[in-house]
Amino acid sequence: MNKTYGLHETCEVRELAVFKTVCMTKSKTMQALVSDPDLKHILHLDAELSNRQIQELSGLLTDAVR
Amino acid sequence: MNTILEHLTGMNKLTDQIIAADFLVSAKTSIINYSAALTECASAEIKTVLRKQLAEAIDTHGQITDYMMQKGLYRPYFLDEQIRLDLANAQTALSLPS
Amino acid sequence: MNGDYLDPINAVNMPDMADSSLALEFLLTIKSGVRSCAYALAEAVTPEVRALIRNMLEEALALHEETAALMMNKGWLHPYELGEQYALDLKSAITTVQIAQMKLFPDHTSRLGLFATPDQ
Amino acid sequence: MSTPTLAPHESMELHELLNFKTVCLAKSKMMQGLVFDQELKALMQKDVEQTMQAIAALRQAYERVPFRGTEAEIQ
Repeated sequence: MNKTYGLHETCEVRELAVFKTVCMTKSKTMQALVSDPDLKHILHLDAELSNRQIQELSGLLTDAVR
Repeated sequence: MNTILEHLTGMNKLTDQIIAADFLVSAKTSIINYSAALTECASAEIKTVLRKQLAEAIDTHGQITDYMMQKGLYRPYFLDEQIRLDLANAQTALSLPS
Repeated sequence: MNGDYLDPINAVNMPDMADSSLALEFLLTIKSGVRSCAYALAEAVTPEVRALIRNMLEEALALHEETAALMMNKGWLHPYELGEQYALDLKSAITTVQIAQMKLFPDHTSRLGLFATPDQ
Repeated sequence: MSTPTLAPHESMELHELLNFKTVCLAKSKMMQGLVFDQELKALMQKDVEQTMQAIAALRQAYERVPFRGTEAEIQ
């Protein structure tokens, strides 16, 4: 652990990354199960958004453990 | 999901609704999680990322609530109807073979 | 610290200690405000209510940032040096316990009857 | 406006927020008299002003909650 970020914020970011990962996995799998096209679209958008968000969070976490 | 299996389990009507409800719950939790995390952050860099993602989470929440209200899956203005809907869903879930 | 609350020795560093605990109180209140806003926003469906609470949440986060920055500047908050932070926490907890053990108020604090009660 | 009244749950949350803001306002106003640090006092004053605005906005939203008291109770 280096001193880039505080321990408290690193813990919070990790917590968010775990939560987001679960959400994205759900959005991705659920896409295959829904029949309504509108809902499918919302889930698809969320999966893409979460994809980017997780990359951002991972970036922060990589800095934190470097 | 396999259509035969869906009909067999009575899940066909439920899946979309359950998935949408699950998504709504996640969207609500998302807002709360991001806000709580933001109050623990001091670094500007982390804050910028989280602020942006919080705004996105709020937008996603708006999107799914609007969708569910439009489809009649979420009736926040009519609490008794909402409760009846929830009870019916709970019954269906209970009757699923485990 | 001795038990006599009128002893001037106890006034040494008093303003800074009072300010740091009041600032901490302020910060904790803002944090709980952020959480309340987040819970309310999760349940908001009417567009105007959503906009109103979102705005309040943004304001609370901005105020939190400013207060935390002020506290870090004054040395009342050390998020990056946990050792210092924990030492500070202990120090203020011990001081507060000492204050709590003093007798600060008269036994009888009901001031009923001392207020002007017109029209009676 | 499509719906004149607000939903029950959001109305409950508004009630929580209004009470919270009211207590905060009283606290921030009182604490200003106790602090020595002028910057901290300025922040608290800012909070007082923002909170008063928030309370005004919340009172406006209260006009539309589904379970309003009678006019006499509000006076």
